[in-house]
Formats: sequence, C-alpha cells, structure tokens
Amino acid sequence: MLETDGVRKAFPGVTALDGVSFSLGTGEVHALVGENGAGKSTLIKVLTGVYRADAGQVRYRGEPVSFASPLDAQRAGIATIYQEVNLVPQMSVARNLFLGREPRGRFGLIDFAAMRERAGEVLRGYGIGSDVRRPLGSLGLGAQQMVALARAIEAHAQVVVMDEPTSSLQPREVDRLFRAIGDLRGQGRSVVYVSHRLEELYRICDRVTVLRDGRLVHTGPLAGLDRLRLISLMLGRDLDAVRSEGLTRFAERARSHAAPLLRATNLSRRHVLDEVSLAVRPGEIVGLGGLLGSGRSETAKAIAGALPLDSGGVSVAGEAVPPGSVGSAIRAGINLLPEDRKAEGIVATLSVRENIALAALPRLSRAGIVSEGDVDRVVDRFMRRLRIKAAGPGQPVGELSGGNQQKVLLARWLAMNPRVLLLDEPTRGIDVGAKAEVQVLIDELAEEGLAVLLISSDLEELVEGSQRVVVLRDGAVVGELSGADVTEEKIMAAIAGTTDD
Amino acid sequence: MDADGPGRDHPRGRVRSPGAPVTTTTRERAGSLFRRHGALLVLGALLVIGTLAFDSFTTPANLGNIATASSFLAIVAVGMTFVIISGGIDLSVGSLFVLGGVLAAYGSRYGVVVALLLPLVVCGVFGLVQGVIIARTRMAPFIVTLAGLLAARGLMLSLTDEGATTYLVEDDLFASIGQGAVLDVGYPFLVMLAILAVAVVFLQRTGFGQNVYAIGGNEDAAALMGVPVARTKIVVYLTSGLLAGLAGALNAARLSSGVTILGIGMELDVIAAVVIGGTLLTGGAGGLGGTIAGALLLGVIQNLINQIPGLSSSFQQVVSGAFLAAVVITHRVLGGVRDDDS
Amino acid sequence: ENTATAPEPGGSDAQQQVVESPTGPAGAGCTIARQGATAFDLKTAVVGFSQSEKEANPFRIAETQSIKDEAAKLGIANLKVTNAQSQFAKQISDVQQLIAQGAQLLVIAPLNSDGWEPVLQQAAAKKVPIITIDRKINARHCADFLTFIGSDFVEQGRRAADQMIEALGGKGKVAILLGAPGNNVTTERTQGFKEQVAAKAPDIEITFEQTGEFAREKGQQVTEQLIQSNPDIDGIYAENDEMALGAVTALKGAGKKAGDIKIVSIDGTRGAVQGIVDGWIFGVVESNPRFGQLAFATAQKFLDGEAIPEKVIISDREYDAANAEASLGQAY
Amino acid sequence: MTETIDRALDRVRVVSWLQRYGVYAAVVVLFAFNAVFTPHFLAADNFRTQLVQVAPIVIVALGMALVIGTEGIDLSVGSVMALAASMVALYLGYGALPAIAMALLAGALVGAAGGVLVAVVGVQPIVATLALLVGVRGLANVFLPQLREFTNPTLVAIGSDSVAGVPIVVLVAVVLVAAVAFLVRRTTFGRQLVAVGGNRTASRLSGLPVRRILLTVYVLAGVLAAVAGVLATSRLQASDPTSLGLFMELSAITAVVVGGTPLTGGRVRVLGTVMGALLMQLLQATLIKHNLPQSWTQMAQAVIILAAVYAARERR
Ligand SMILES: Nc1ncnc2c1ncn2[C@@H]1O[C@H](COP(=O)(O)OP(=O)(O)OP(=O)(O)O)[C@@H](O)[C@H]1O
Ligand SMILES: Nc1ncnc2c1ncn2[C@@H]1O[C@H](COP(=O)(O)OP(=O)(O)OP(=O)(O)O)[C@@H](O)[C@H]1O
Ligand SMILES: [Mg+2]
Ligand SMILES: [Mg+2]
Repeated sequence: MLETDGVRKAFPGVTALDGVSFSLGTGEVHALVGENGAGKSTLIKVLTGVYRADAGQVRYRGEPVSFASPLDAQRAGIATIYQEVNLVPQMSVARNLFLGREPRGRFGLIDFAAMRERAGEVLRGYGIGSDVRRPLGSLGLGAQQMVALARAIEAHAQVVVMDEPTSSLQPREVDRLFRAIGDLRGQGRSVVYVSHRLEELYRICDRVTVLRDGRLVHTGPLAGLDRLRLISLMLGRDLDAVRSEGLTRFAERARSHAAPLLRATNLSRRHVLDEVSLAVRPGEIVGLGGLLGSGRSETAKAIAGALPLDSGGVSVAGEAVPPGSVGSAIRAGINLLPEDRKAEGIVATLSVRENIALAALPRLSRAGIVSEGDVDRVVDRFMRRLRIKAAGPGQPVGELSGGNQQKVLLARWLAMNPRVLLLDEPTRGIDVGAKAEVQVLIDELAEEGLAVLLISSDLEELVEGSQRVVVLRDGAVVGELSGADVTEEKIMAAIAGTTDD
Repeated sequence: MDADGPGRDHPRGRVRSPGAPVTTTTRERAGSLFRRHGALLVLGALLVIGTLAFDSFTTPANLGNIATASSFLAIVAVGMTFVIISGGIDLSVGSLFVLGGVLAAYGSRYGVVVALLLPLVVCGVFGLVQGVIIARTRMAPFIVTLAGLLAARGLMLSLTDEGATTYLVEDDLFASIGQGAVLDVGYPFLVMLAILAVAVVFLQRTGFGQNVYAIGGNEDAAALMGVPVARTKIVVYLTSGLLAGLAGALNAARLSSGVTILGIGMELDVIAAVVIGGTLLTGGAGGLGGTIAGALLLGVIQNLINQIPGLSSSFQQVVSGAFLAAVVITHRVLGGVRDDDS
Repeated sequence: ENTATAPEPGGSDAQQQVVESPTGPAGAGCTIARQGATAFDLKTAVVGFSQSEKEANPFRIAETQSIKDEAAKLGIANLKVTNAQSQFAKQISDVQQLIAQGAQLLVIAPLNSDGWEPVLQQAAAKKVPIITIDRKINARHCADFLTFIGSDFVEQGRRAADQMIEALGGKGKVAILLGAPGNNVTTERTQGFKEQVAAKAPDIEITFEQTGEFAREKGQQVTEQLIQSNPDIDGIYAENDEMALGAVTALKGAGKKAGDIKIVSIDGTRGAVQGIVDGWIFGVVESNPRFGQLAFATAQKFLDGEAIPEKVIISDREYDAANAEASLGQAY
Repeated sequence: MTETIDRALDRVRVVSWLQRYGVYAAVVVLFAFNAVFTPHFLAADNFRTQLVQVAPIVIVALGMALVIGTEGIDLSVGSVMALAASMVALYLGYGALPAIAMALLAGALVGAAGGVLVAVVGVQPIVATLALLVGVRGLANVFLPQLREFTNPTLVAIGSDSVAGVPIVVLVAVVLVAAVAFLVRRTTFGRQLVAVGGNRTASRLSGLPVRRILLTVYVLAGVLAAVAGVLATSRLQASDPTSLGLFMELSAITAVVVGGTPLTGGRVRVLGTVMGALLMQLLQATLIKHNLPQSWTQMAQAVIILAAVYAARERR
C-alpha cells in the first residue's frame, strides 16, 4: 500500500532517518516503535508530504510519489493525526472536523446547520457530546485528540497514520479508538500506529517496525515477538540486560506518617473547582485520578498559583502561600510540570540550555548577571542525569523529539531544588526506556523527601506510583484511596461514581 | 446569520466533563457580545452623544458626509480584515490607495473601463507579488508589505514626476461613480456595502473563508489539515491589494483627480478600524461587520472632535489618541477573555 | 502689472499689499449676482475656516491667528475653525462638515490644489462662496470659488533666483533643498527658480536637488550629505526657511564660516531674517501669511455687490543684508 | 552518499552563515560600492556624518529590538522623541541636565503607559502603541506649540562636540549599544525577556515576572527613544515637536528586522540591529549623494529590505 525505500532525512546536526525501507500492507495495522528521537514522527512526516526526503523513494500503491504537501497526501487518501494535537483552537469543533470538506448548500455555500448536525452525530460516536459550536481550544486535550481522530477517520482515507493517538486519551476513549481501528481494518484500510504503550500495540497491531537512531532495526509480525525482545530492539541493549533491569519502575515504599508538606484547602473556582482539598506528606507520591476534564490539571495549576481562585488556599510546611502568583508558589518550593508541553512548557526558539536554566536563572545569577559557569554545570548535570538526547546544549528545544522536550522540562524543575512537585502527565509521549528513567527519578525525588502530586491518565502508572490516590469528578473530590485500596478497579469505580462518596 | 458562522468565537466556558451542558456566566456572555459588537455599541453611543451635544451633528448632510468619507477606509479595511484574520498584516494599503487613485485618474483619459482596470491590475499585481513572497518564502508579512509600502509609493512618485503632476479625471461616467449620491449618501458608500456583502459571503460561507480563519488560528495545523496555505495567503493579499486600488480609484473619481499626497499613514488607520471592530491581530478570529463599524467610528470621532469649539489642533490629536486607547481598553476589559497572565 | 493697495493698510507690519488682481476677460470678476448667493451679514453669519497643517510653524500660526483676529475685530461671532493636520482626506471632510454645519462663507488654506470636487459641488449647491488663501484650488472662477488670495510661488522662486544670482555673481554651483514632494508650492518654487536661473545666469549650474520635506532636521541631514559629497557647492536654495536654518546648522557643524556658502530661502520667518543679520543667510523672499484682513475685506466687497477678481496676488517683501536688521520686527 | 551529505551540509552552512551575517555582508557590499563610485566617500568627515546621522536611529532601534524580542512592537517611539524635544525646551530654563532628566522621565512615562496597556490591560502592542503614537505627538505639540531654538552651551555641545575625534552623539550610541548587548546576553533580565517573547505562558508557569518584564521593556524603549530625541534635538539646536521623529518607528523596525531579529519574538540581535540601521543609512546616503530622486530611494529601500530579510529568514 505505502512503502519507503532507503529514505534519508537529515536536520542540521542530526540524521533523523538513515536509509529506512518501510512497507505497509493493505488492511493491516502496523506499529511503528522506537525510543524518543528514533525518527518515528520524521518518517511519518516524510510519508505524508510534510518533509521531502533527502534521498530514497516513497511509493504509494506501487507508484513512486512525492507529495508536495499534506494536502496532496490527503487527496491521495492518506490521513494523518500528528503527535501534537494539530487543529485550530479558535475554530469551533464542527468547523475543525469538516475543514476542507464542509457540507455545501445552495449556491455551493457552506451549510452550517447541516455541518453542525453531522458533526454532533459523528462526535457522539466517539463519545464527545459537547456543543460542536464551542471553540475546539476550550475542550480538554483528550477531547481534542478525539476530534482529530474523528476527522482523519471520517475523511475516508485508505491509509490512516496515527502518531501517538492515545497519549492524551482515557481508557474508555482508547477502547473507542480501538473499535474504530478495527472497523478500518475490516474495510481493508491500513493504519500506521505509533505508540509508546506496548500493551496497546499487542492489542491491535498486526506487524511492527522498530526504528533506532534513524535506522530500521526490525520489521515483522507482532504476534510471537516477545515484549522484552521488542524493548531490547528499541533500546539496542541485549535481552538479558533488559530482563534484569525489569520493567517495573516504582519501588515499594512504606507509607509516610510525617506531617503534610503540601496542603491545599477548599480550592474553589466557579465552574472549575469545587472545594478541592488534599495533602501530600514529604516523601509521598499522591496520585490524582479522574476522567478527562475532571479538573485534575486545574487543581495542579491552582496549587501552583497559575489559576486565580475564588476561595481556598495552599500551604507548604504549614506556611500559607500567597495565592494567585506563580512566583510565590515557586518561592515556596512548588513546581508544576504542565500538561501541554508545546504551549505551556518549552520555549521553542531557545536552546536546551536556556530552557533548562529558565526558572532557576535568578539563582544562577549574581547581581542580576547570569553566571554562565553555574548554568553550564546545572545544564550539564541534568542533561546527563536525564539522558537528554540533543546535538548539544545549544540546540533549539523545538527541534528535539517530544520525549526529550519533556525531559528538558523536568530538568528545568529539578534545577530548582523543589520541595513539592506537581507532575501533570509526566510520562506522556515518553518511550519505555525514558519512562522508566523518569519514574525512577520521581521515586528518587520522593525518597529525598519531596512531596509529589502525580497526574496520569495511565492507570497502571498511577497505581504503581502512588501511595494514595485522590479521585476527582466534575472539579470535586469524590474519593480517596490508600494502601491496598489503590487498584485500577477501585479507581475506576470511584471515577464512575459507583462507590460510596 | 448562522450562529456557527466563523468569527463567532464562543466564550471559553468550561465543560464539566464530556457530554455535560455548556455553562457560561453572564459576564462571559456580555464579554463575548461586546467583543463581537463592541464597535457597533460604541458607535451607537457616540451617535447618541453627538445628537444630544451638537445640533449640527445629526443632520442628513453631516451623516451622509461621514458615511461617504468613511467608505474608502472601510473598503480598504475589508481587505485588511481578510489579511489580519489570516494572521498577517498589510502595510502597503496606504501606498496602493494613492497609487490606485493616480492610475485611475491617468487611465480615465481612455475611458471608464481603463480607469477602473488600470489601478485594479497594478494594485492587484502588487498584492499578488506580496502574497507570493509571503507564502513562498515565509518572510514576515510586516516586512514584505513594508517593502511594498515603499515600492508602491516610489512607483507613484516616479509616475507623477515626484508627486508634482496631478492627473485629472477626464471621464464623466467614471467621475460620477465617485460623485453621485442617493439622499446625501454617496455612491462610494453603496459600493462599499456591495463589497461588504460579497466579502461576508466569501469569508463566512465558503471554503476559502474557512481556510483564512484556519491559517490565522494555527498555520502549521492548517497546513497539516490539508488547507492550501500558500494559495489562501496569496488570494488574501491579492484581495487586499485589489480593494486598496479600487478604493483609491473610487476616491480619485470622487476628487476628480489623482491626488498624490494621500494615503500616508493610512495603513495605521485601517488597522485601527479592523482592531476596533473586534478582529484580533493574532489572527483566527474576527469579522467584517465590526470592521465597518470601526471605520465609521473613526469617521464619527473625527467629526465630533471637529464639533468641539476652540480645541487646538494639537489637542485634537491628544483626544484622538486617548479615544483610541479608551476604545481598545474597553474592548479588552469588557470583551477580552482574561487569560490570567500575571 | 495692475498694482492695487489693500483696503485700509493699517498696522506697520501686519498688512498685505495686493500686487496684482486682474479682472480677467470682458470685465468678468465675480459678483454676488453672478455667483448666485444671497447677501448676508458677515457678523452674524457662520464662517468656516479650514486650516491645512497644524499650527506648529510660524507661517501657519500667523495665518490662523490673523483670520481669528480679524474675525474678532469685525465681530464675527460664529467662526468655525478646523485643522486637517496635513491629511488631505481629512481636509475634504472638514470642509464638508463646515458646509453641513451651515457655513455661509468658507475660507480655505488648501493642502493641495487638486481634488476639491466633492467640496466644490456641495458648496455650489448651497451657493457658499469660497476664498482660498496661500495656495489655490484648480477650479472654475465664480462657479466653484470666489477668489484666491496669496502669493505667486513661481514669482517667489524667480525672486529667490535673482538673489542667488546676485549672491554668486552669476556663476557657480547651486543645490536645491526641495519642499515636500507632491505639493504645488514645491513645484512652483522650483519651477520659478530654475526658469530664472536658466534665463538670466546660464553659468549657474544646479547640481543637486533633494527633498528636505520643509523640515529643519531633514534640511540639516541632507545638507550634511551634500557638503560631504559636493564640497565645491557655492549656494543653497532652500524652498522654505526651516530647511535653510537646518542647512545653517549643518554648515556650522562642518566648520564652515558664515557666508562661505550662500543660502537663499523663502518665507520670511523671524529665525531666517535673524540668519541674514548673523551673516549665514544671504537673502529671504517673504511669503506673507497674514490673510485675515484681506480675506474678510474681499468677502465684504463681494457681499456688497462688487466684482471680485479670480486671484488677488499679494506683495511679498524681500529681506537681505541691507534691510534685515531693520525689518526683524516685522518678520513673523 | 557522503558527497551528497557534504554538499547538503555545505548548503546548510552557507544558509546559516547568511542568516547570521547577511546584513554585515550587505553593509560591506554597499560600502565597497560607495568607496569606488562615490566621490569623497572615504573621508573621515563622511564617516562622522553617517555615524552621527545614524546614531539616533540606532538608539531607538535598540529599544525596539527589546520590545520585538518580547513579541511586541512599539509604534510610539517617534512621538516619544518629539515629546522629549518639547520637554527639553520647556525645562531648559533650569539648565541642561534637569531638562534632559525631564525628557527621559517623559519617555519613561510614555513607555510605562504602553507597558501597562500591553502587560496589565492586555491590549495588543500594535494598537496600544498606535494610540500613543497619535496622542503623544499631540501632547508634545500641546506642551510646545512650535519649534523653539536654543543656545544652551551644554546641549549644543552634546550635539556638536567630539571627544577624541568621536562625536558625543556617536559615543552615547556606542555606550548604549554595549549596555543593551550586555543586558541581552549576560543578565537574567535579558534571558527572561527573550523567554517571554518565545513563549509567554511557559514563562509565566516558570515563575517569571512576565508583567514586570514587559513593563520594563516598554519603559526601556521609551527612555531610549527619549535619549534619541534629546540627541537629535541637541544636534538640531532646536526643539521641533512637529517633525522630529516622524516615521521613526518604521525606520527602527526596519533596522531591527533587517538585522535579523524576527518579529515573532524570542530572539534579539543587538549588533545585527546596529548593522541594519547602518545599512539603511548607507543606502539613503548613497542615493542622496548620487542625487537620485525620492522615488528611487523608496524603491531601492524596498529591494534592500526584502533581500536582507530574505537572506536572514528562518528555514525549515
Ligand atoms: N525540525 C527539526 N529540526 C531539527 N531536528 C529535528 C527536527 N525534527 C526532528 N528532529 C530530530 O530528528 C530526530 C528524530 O525526531 P522524531 O521527532 O522523528 O522522533 P520520534 O521518534 O517521533 O520521537 P518521540 O517518540 O519522542 O516523538 C530527533 O533527534 C530530533 O531531534
Ligand atoms: N484554557 C482553558 N479555557 C477554557 N476551558 C478550559 C481550559 N483548559 C481546560 N478547560 C476546561 O476545563 C476542564 C478541566 O480540564 P482539565 O484538562 O484540567 O482536566 P483534567 O482532569 O486535567 O483532564 P485532562 O488533563 O486529562 O484533559 C476541561 O473540561 C476543559 O474543557
Ligand atoms: Mg514523535
Ligand atoms: Mg489535564
């Protein structure tokens, strides 16, 4: 259906793809895996006309093609959901869904009534019931991702390319997505599927291609490929090493009994948060569970002073933090790793070095003058510790792969010597290797006495990582689980509201 | 018009969870209303104030003058609205306006058709070239059209012996397009309304219009969604050039001559009209109705300031500046979504 | 030349001499009967004055002030003044607004000579007489406007040329600091100067022409470039005093002595006349801005039924080393 | 294979060299042209003239570069120059230094007004400063209705004296360039400013005092414009609030952008800005010295701007 032959693509400083020959069969779901920065997104962009390959050939239905733009690819029947949600936030949901193929009425003019109606119908099929006239940007990231999905699938494409489609989805939505993928396969349409979540691959993919450092290292059927073997292929380490390191990342830890380090009391904001209270002890990891849009990110932002509150307050080690100011939260030792790293995290024009040092600058300066030596030391330390893969500290962060961008952000906060870490989806879009590293790191940090609030849509991660889980629904706390109660089932039950309140 | 029409950006209400009903506060609703219709509301308020304060304000002749005189700015602003919604800016319009007028006056000696076609072709080509440069090289529109501003004015000066020659309109039919009036309202205003109607349909009800909003909202995303970004931009700048040239030609018809000292700084007035009309300079949101209200508003402000006796010319400028600031502040405070930046 | 005297030449400095007011062919001249207006009393009438540029240079200040003073003196209660702030589109709107406000007489200092069609139509419909001052409007006498009162810019250019010829002894290289482009004052002052030089002193070579946009700073900057690249220049003709004064600053900065390069300019502001006294400027041709008395007197004559000529050209005096010191008090 | 890589890399290198140094190359080319074709070009006096004339533009452009670095724009700079001129004239009676202080204060206040509109009220920079462009020019004229000459020796000296052969005006510009370069490269504030321009939300979430940074940047731009206004005034030996600094905003923006600072913020090129201003100055001088008409000047400027920015544009 869609093949590449010896494709090469270089960026200044890195060779993102080096002679990759990839082939996608008709009606198959093909997994594309690899570490962060392995070249998956780049390969997809070459396939879909965003980039032109430096060398090599792309063939579609046996014919050599060279798409000049994504539009060309789309016209030929290749639809794509890119890694970062790529829709237009100011436009309404319906208009995003139908952009480029709006239903026409009289005189060939757009028929908005029909468009709204169809959009409502289509999206309900994907579990999105909100008003399709709302601007897309007002939906949570997960919902946005579902809209992007619906858009690609509804375009009647022969090939649907999905770059980490589930990274912001809830389990329920993932199920829905997989049903849609099953339908596609049933209709003889092909899917390229990129994900770091291995269990997902095993659920729906037929074949797998593994990239490492821009080279293709393996391609073949997925069934029968051992999970550990797949990981060793990705990481390029031998099987035994991977086996001995194991895949469980969080260590078991005794429950802390110290006085809470972070205490949030009755955080309220109209229509967003309703009397949310929680406490985290030093050395404790508290999970925050809940559905898409349940207010987890808002809770984190409120604690970090980034969301003005109607009432409620935050204290660290018993001292009240002045409300509504990120600066004072940071001075109190509260640091937030935001959910949307492109919009809220990285400064794409600046280098890795500047991004890491950004928050810590005042500490790395004397009399307002940056002490370059100190910056270099800190940057060097965290680039090593987090194994950030970049051409060098001077490379613009926008050029890094998603996972490495996330690591840069983590480094930014670790450089602050935080007391409280609020991690909103810290491992989203991070490869298995890096994910384990990040999780080990979180563990280490907790061990050092930090209070950690962990938000994750990955229930497994939430369960394994947290000593306690606070469950939110509609901006209010609906349950708290601790000890043996911290299981996926119980969390699901709390989210669904089937437990006692 | 359709409630889902573009530019109708909705208040950023919060959903509880998927499927939950939308909730918006009154304040948010008022804010969104103000953002969309703020210029119109201020315009209404000023008309009332003007009527109460000055006898000679609400006469048909005076209102007709304001309407006619504002229509040129409004026509140019229609083009600018497309440009700004697409996330760009066009600084060349003032120069194209004066160039269009000179060419129209020159062309009128060959009849009305040439008088209209000549400025449209030349200014259209200017817009087209700027659009191609912007779309193909990804240079900032601000810079490309700044160069366009200089180049078009340079061309105009070289055509008129450094501005010394004023061509007179020699075709009566052409002149009558600019000078005729229905009940104190000049034809240019009617032309403006016609252009507005066509532009609204294009912006709101065609795929092209959707594409303009999409690339203004998020250009990279739009490209990935298959929007023909380059083509859309080229058409947008072409439109802006054409409308600036047309407005210049109409104005030449009205003045019966290709006056060479026009259009300096006009781009800023046009941008002000668009922005007062509620279109965001960041692109992706806005509409044409507000733009027209914004253009009329500027005309009314000038007229009102003139009504105040004894205000020195310098004070008039202070008042205009203060007024502009007041309008944008009101806009922002009442209509803007506070993104809680601190 | 048919020299007349302005009515009631009053104060020592403030009055204008009319040097030329041709009555045109066949005893033309515009009478109120021909023009179609009905007579009114100036005192109680609404009179509109449209100024073109901000009152920020001596010429405009003196001009507006003289209109206001004269109106006050005559007891005209209802004088409406607008200022177009150098925007031509605004001036058209301003005058239209004055007409809509019921102006019965319009005095206009036009920014540009062409492009007055919309105003002329409305004024004609209401039979409002228009007097333009300092610059003229290209239109039909009587049908469109009553009269033009002002200087002859071509003549000013010629007189400046005469001064330059005198200064250089008929030989040398001259640079012109042009006024703002696209403006008939610039065009005509250039034209007159060049014509006269070509006619009377073919040995004077005009080697350099750049705009100084009537502004002092631009005049200074252009002159700095000029004397750098053309060190052999002998004279500078500045089309207004501001640019001449900018040129003086530039010459001082370059270490020149007063009189090394002969400067001739037009306007007759106090600063320029002082420049003559100080020896930096060779001569200045005046462009008199005090139109108030003449304008209203002409209007009154018109209302009284007299025939008014198409143009009333006023006399401009000349300043040079001989009279500068004595005339300093009369410069504006 | 390796050959193609090498060639690709060469191309990349050439492109990134052009991106960085294109404007320097253009200055050199224009300079060489003048050295050959313009009489008396290689004279010390000529360099003085060009530098003296470009100094105020450079100073304004420095402030503009900072503002553009934060993804803003400041259209009010020309009017601030005019206001500074009025202040100088009004307070010269108290001596040169108080007058200059008042001028700088006025610049700071206008900058603060712009900063408040942008940072606190949240008005888009281009409109906020457009309102100031109109209003402040009027204000300058209200304070000083017409040009006023002065003979204050200190002020005249600032405009026309030299120290060790270098005009004071140029010295001031050099010092300010150095100071701003230091500010951008070495200080916390400089780093933060660029980050705010690169991603405002991220900067806010990283605890940067975004409002204070924006406010400071606009105040700096206002003060720098006022400095330029004082220098231009002292050079002219007259305060001219009507025409001083007209269209300065466009010259300054041109210098900044031609010098390689993108309008999208997140980067400030100080030396590039100086070069951008020099390039436009040289161009203007070339055309004047060759006595070419205004229309040519404008068309040539258009071409140079496009060429310089084309060479420096971001590739993808
Ligand atoms: N526009 C760009 N400019 C420069 N380098 C780039 C660019 N895009 C990608 N790269 C580099 O190319 C390599 C491959 O990146 P790519 O985004 O394809 O990785 P990925 O496999 O999708 O990783 P992830 O799982 O983190 O999304 C990385 O080293 C990245 O830094
Ligand atoms: N910038 C915003 N403007 C308006 N509404 C928003 C904004 N951000 C989030 N919301 C709304 O607030 C609700 C809470 O969203 P949020 O993303 O914080 O939830 P969450 O529990 O963190 O879920 P997730 O992060 O998984 O999407 C969402 O329904 C979303 O629509
Ligand atoms: Mg990727
Ligand atoms: Mg969230």
